[in-house]
Amino acid sequence: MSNATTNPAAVEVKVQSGTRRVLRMLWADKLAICAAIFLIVILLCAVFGPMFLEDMAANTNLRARNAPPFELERGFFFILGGDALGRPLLARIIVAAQNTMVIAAGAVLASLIVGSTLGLIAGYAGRWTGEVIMRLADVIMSFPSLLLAVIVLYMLSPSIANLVLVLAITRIPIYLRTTRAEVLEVRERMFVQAAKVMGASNRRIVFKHILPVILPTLLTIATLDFAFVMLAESALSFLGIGIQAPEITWGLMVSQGRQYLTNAWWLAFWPGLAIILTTMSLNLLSSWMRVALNPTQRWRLEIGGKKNG
Amino acid sequence: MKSTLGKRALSSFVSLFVLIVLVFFLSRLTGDPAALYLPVDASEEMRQNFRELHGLNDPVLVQFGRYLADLAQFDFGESLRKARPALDVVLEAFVWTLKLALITMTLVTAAAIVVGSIAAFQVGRPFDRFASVLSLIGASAPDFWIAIVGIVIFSVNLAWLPTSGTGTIWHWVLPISVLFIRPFGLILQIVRGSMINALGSPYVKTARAKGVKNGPVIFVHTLRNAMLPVITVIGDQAAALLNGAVVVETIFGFPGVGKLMIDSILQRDFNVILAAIMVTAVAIFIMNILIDIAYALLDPRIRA
Amino acid sequence: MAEHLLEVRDLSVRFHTTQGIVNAVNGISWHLDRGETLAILGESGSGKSVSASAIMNLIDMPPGEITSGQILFDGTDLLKASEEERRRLNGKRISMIFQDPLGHLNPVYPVGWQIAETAMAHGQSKAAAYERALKLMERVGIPNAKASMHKYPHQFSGGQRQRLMIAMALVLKPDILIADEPTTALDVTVQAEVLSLLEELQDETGMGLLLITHDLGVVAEAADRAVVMEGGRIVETGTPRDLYHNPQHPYTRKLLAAAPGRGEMRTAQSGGQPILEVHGLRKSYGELAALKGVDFDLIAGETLAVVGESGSGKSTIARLMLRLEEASGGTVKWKGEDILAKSPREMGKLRRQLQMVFQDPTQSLNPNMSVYEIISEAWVIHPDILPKPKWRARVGELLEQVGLKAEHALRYPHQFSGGQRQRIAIARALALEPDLIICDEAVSALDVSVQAQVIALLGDLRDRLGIAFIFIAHDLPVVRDFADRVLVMKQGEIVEQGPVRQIFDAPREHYTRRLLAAGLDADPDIQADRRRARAALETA
Amino acid sequence: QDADVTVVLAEEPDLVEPCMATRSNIGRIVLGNISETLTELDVRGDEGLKPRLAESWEMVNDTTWRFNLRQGVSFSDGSAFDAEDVKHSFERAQSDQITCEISRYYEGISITPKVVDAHTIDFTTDPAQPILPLLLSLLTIVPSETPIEFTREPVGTGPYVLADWAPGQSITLERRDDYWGDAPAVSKATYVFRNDPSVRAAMVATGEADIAPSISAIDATTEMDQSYPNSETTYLRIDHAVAPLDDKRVREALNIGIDREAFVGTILAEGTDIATAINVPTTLGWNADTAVRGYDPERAKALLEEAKADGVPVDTEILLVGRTGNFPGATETFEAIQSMLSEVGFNIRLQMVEVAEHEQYYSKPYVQDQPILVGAQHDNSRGDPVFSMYFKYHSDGRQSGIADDKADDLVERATAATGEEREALWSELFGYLHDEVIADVLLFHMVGHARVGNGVDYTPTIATNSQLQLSEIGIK
Ligand SMILES: Nc1ncnc2c1ncn2[C@@H]1O[C@H](COP(=O)(O)OP(=O)(O)OP(=O)(O)O)[C@@H](O)[C@H]1O
Ligand SMILES: Nc1ncnc2c1ncn2[C@@H]1O[C@H](COP(=O)(O)OP(=O)(O)OP(=O)(O)O)[C@@H](O)[C@H]1O
Ligand SMILES: [Mg+2]
Ligand SMILES: [Mg+2]
Repeated sequence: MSNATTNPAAVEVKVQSGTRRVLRMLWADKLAICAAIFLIVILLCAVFGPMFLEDMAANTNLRARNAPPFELERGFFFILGGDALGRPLLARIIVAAQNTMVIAAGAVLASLIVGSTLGLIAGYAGRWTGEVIMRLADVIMSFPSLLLAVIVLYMLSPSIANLVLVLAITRIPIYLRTTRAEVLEVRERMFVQAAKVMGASNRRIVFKHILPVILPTLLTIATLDFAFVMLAESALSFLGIGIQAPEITWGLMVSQGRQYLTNAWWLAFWPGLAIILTTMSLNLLSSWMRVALNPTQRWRLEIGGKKNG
Repeated sequence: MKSTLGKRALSSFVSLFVLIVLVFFLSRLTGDPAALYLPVDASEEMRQNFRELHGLNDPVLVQFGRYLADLAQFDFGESLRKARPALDVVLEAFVWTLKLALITMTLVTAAAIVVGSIAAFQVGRPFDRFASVLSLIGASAPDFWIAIVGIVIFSVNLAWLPTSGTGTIWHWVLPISVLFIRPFGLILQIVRGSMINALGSPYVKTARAKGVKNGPVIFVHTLRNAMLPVITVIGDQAAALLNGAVVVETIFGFPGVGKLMIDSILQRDFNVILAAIMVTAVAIFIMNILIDIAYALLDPRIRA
Repeated sequence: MAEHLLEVRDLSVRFHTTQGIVNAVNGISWHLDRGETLAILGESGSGKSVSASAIMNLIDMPPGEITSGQILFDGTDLLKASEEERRRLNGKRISMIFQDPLGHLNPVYPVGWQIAETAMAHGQSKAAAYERALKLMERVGIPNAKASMHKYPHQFSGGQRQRLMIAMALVLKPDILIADEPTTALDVTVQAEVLSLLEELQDETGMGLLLITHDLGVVAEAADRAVVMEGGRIVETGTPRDLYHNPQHPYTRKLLAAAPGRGEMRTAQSGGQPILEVHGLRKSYGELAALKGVDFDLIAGETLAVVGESGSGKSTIARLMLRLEEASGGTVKWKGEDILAKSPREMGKLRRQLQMVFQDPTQSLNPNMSVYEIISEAWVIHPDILPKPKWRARVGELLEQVGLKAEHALRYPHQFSGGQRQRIAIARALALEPDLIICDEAVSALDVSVQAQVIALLGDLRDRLGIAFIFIAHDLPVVRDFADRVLVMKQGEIVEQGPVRQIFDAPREHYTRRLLAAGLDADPDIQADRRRARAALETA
Repeated sequence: QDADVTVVLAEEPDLVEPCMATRSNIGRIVLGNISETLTELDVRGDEGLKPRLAESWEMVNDTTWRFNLRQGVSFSDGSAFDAEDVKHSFERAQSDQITCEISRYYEGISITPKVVDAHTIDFTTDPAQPILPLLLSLLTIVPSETPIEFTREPVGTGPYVLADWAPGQSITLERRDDYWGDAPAVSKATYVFRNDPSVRAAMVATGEADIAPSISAIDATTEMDQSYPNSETTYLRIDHAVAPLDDKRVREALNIGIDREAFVGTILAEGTDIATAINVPTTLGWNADTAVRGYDPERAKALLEEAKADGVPVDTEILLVGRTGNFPGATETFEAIQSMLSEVGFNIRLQMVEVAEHEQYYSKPYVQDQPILVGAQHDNSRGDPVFSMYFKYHSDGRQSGIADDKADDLVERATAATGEEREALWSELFGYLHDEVIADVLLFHMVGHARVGNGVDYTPTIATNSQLQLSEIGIK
């Protein structure tokens, strides 16, 4: 076979259709499928929830106050119980999905993008730039996030955009430091030098060769940060700095339910569960992505159920 | 090595200064401490008097100059509320925080590394699934929720542990357990992911060809290669703890720097805020330097 | 029936991939006795390394799968033994030298520790283990062994790393040593030393040696018996002499016919403006002066071979010229401009003209990119070379040219054998159509038939497109066939340079002569004569 | 018998300074325990003002009050108590070297203490100060040697002495042997501080603490729990200067648009009273004739229509500002109010803010760019409206939403009056504000909840928020 010079035209290099392959790989991991479906549901809630359920979620009814869950006589949306003002928890959770997702996704994405970009620069650019960026990260890291929140939200008013800003700033260092640390190692690898020899621009080396190696780690952090951001947002609300009633987020619902923890557990439990499930779904999906993106691991998904996948 | 450390210390000092400037000017934009300190029905005269006493009437630049001059003599000023030197107040609290952070991070690091590594070694098997799900729940559950449920179960119902406070070793069990959960979940995930990658490397095969046992293959050969991101995240979590574990301190009545900082921020007790930030910042800077040293120790290729 | 020390019966291994199942090994059987050396020869990608991994229990299952067979060691079937039992054998009774040393050394531990660990893992004391490690490092010829124990893998040259791997495998004097291309990156003198070291050990301990190689010379020099593999099957078995003089299978015949070093030597072009002028190039790593000021020129379309001792600075020249490391001094003029003084941006423009094939193919291929992406990246970076619609076809063409198949384009590097990876690296360099290619041991991991094909390809490119080559190699027959001029290096200095004829026919320096004498010939009879001659030279 | 008690409080005091004892977190520890006052308001019975360090007092003339001091009293540092100490305590509290909180009660009056003899002291006031003895129930007495700076080692004549203060953890008081009065049952009291109400409740339940003076109503479900009116009044302050709130019909609509009954026993604890005045009913001059405005959404809508027809911009967005954590269930309360008011046609936006920001809205100068309702609580357990009225309703009051000549006049006259006249004037003012001016939206007189362990005997009172005398605790 070795020196049989086949007609090049005869050997078509075929590439499978991308989406179909992805879907097949997704199908191979049943947990990831569940996670994806759950996230899609959440996303739909976030987009359409406020449109349809806003009024119901705001409708107080002190007679249904702290109505226990799993009773249907007040209607389907009371299946998870009612809150302290007798508003149906299910409807509130659905409506709150929007703010929650906007804040969490906004903050996580912003910090992920800014942090990892700065980290790539700090790791790959010259000593000086790197040093300045790193010390900047130190400053952010030791600037108490609460103070930052007070400052920004006091001076700029507590809007969602400002909240995202605050949360994003405080999360930048983790991405920055992680990225830089990994870049320092990955840039020494031979394939990076090979790319350099080919004349690849720094940008290309950084984004095409270094970033994919680091990305899985960043994704893992980001998905867990989702939960962190939601809870941090709730802590800010609790102190009176963040998003405030009558706006709702899951975090705010959790913090409002805090005082009823021993008497009406469902007030804090369901929104808390929503946070946990979302985080978990994201994490399962990112685990899946880790495997799917890594050629040496991908077989786990490709050979499907055949061999202990 | 020594000279890089020196340079590093110097640049950290510069960032510390930047931090002070930022905090000093920004925090002064967030409201009048006199309005908060004095009762609502206090007269304007009393407010003036209060501002006078604490030098809050001078132009901000003058205040800043004075602050720096005092700082040069390690004088952080008096707390506006407590009639005590701000630094004393902060150091007292910081000792508690430091203890809490050290104990927690030690436990977390050890546990997350062991469990995460084993999970990575057994990807997809029950141990891995179980550890992942449990840690994820932990990492995304509200901490006050865990704290209060913990108190209800272990203190009120079972009466095994004191509800809160300090004193005996038993008082530390609940707070540390609560603090443990989130970083444990996070670090475990990072360890696991990083280890899965590293376990696919050829040098792992070499180790196995040498007849090295699974234990050392995981914990000696692979772990060290997988540690870079892990250390970073450990640092991040430790920094968060050094900045104070607000929820735990509040609920369990732990006199740490987190609650002090929150109270001071809400009360605009500037001197305490600044002193607290300085103290925690120095701790965090030192920790970051240690982390950078750890990078270099771990991976000879990034030793410059 | 006679008990063999190690017997492989009807072994089959396959891998699951996106493109379907790859049958890497198909029902092979062979055996190895105490004190014997069995060479496995064969085509690159024919399953040599995979079958060795199967013996060591190193195949990832899944995606790999052993579909049939037995591996009998001392009468017990290893495939049925427990993990723990196999672990106890590994390193102590059976050990292995891997094909690709950089990846297989742990980057974060000092090499001394890594060598000593084998002993420690099997219960020896630390002191004893380190002592043994030191002794072995000296024996495999690591310079300054005591200090080198504390160095890290990236601080060694390719050949040095390979010797470290060898030392690591020998620590516990195993009963069986599986050596996967143990000498590919070694210069001939060291190669000879290593081979004689293995031989000595065999005499001492009765070790059985499984020698996987594509180098017919090595087979002729060291093997008692040999098997020839092609496409996952054994096609022929016999003594080296039988195989050499009386090959049965067409593949064996093809292999022998392709053995290098018999062709006409090239006459160096004379005159012509040099496109590359290297002057006083120096590099030191701390105390160590790796390169002590070298000068040479290169004329367009010329092939300059760099040969010499392992660790003499050959790869360092390449790295400095390409600005992968900063030189400590000297100039490198490319078409009249000093490369070393260029800004990164200017350098980026130049890079297209200067390409390199790295010594360690595994590490130089991005594991996250498919072969198609790896090769076509050249055109992404330099879009003017080829319009996008033609990329697919061109990738296929390049792969065929280096002896791979077009459908390999969708696989990822880890799914290839060592030699296959090296060819991917070559294809990548060719994709850019540069003016100069630096080949750092670019063909050393290829079996002779593929090697011949690749060399022919490179020669063709040289003749058609006027590409110049700097050809770093230790394989003298190849150099003899391919080079115009030769540059001999030793300890960071050029000891001799001249046209290939002059170096091969009338070497001036003692070192060069020794080098030539250490070269191995594919003919076992000639090889036997050479051994005698070498012994004489040594005593002289 | 073990007579140690542990009291768990919500927040640790920054200081344990006698002259700051009107601040409730300090007062609970200091007042009546470490430091004593000349007079004392009876909150358990109806004796009114009782003697403490003063045995008796009388009005010498219009502007002079004379106090006869108790003899044989000594401070915890051993020195004897005499008139000089009283004089020094007063001057120290007034000094501008420190910002003593007590001094604000003497604001606007010039008071000169004059030592007559060791056990007699005269206070001369300008203008006449009819309630000086009541005002002096706030003045904690310290020895004349006390420097004019905040002290961390308070010395007083009370039955207890500060034995230990571990900042952040606990404060310990120990019983004095040489106290002039009856020796209390409790020999040692430890104060610990827990922010979370459910933790405080749990501590008493587990026996780690004996008294938790304030726990959440939600947790107050056991035998050990007692409720008490805590003298806090919740209300919405209206700034009358901004349209449409300058219209009386609109203010009335605000008042009748809220279903106050619905809150009691749901979001707010059972026992919460609906308020018609800023002060609790036990306050002097409280007007029993002012009636609660019933919930009448229909009428509220009609009123708004009417106002609208007259060109009042009733559609303007009104900002309702609440403070997070102001009281348990604050957020829910304001959310419900917002939804009730929206129901009757108001355009209300709710904004919950933290303390400092709340302060911006609460005190003058007010934010003027939009009509604002500020939800707040007021606390006056001193028995006399004077501590409230000027600030809340006088045109110059720092937190007054109204500028009404008649109200100003009534406040000024009542402040200067004594006896029945004073009571009548206050009463008139209460009625006028509620019925005629409709000054604000009065909501509730709140109740607090205390959890008292089985080992001790303690009944919380209306003053428990600001004062917790250990001598009132019995050991079972
Ligand atoms: N993980 C894998 N997935 C798919 N195919 C694989 C994998 N590992 C090896 N192969 C294939 O198995 C075949 C045998 O590989 P092996 O490494 O044994 O070759 P070799 O004989 O050692 O070649 P060389 O001399 O080039 O090292 C090759 O065709 C290779 O592409
Ligand atoms: N990063 C480094 N740090 C310290 N020493 C180094 C480093 N890289 C290379 N060296 C040393 O420099 C010398 C020359 O290395 P180089 O890789 O050029 O050898 P080489 O001639 O290519 O040998 P080989 O044929 O074995 O690949 C060696 O002795 C090696 O140990
Ligand atoms: Mg191989
Ligand atoms: Mg080399």
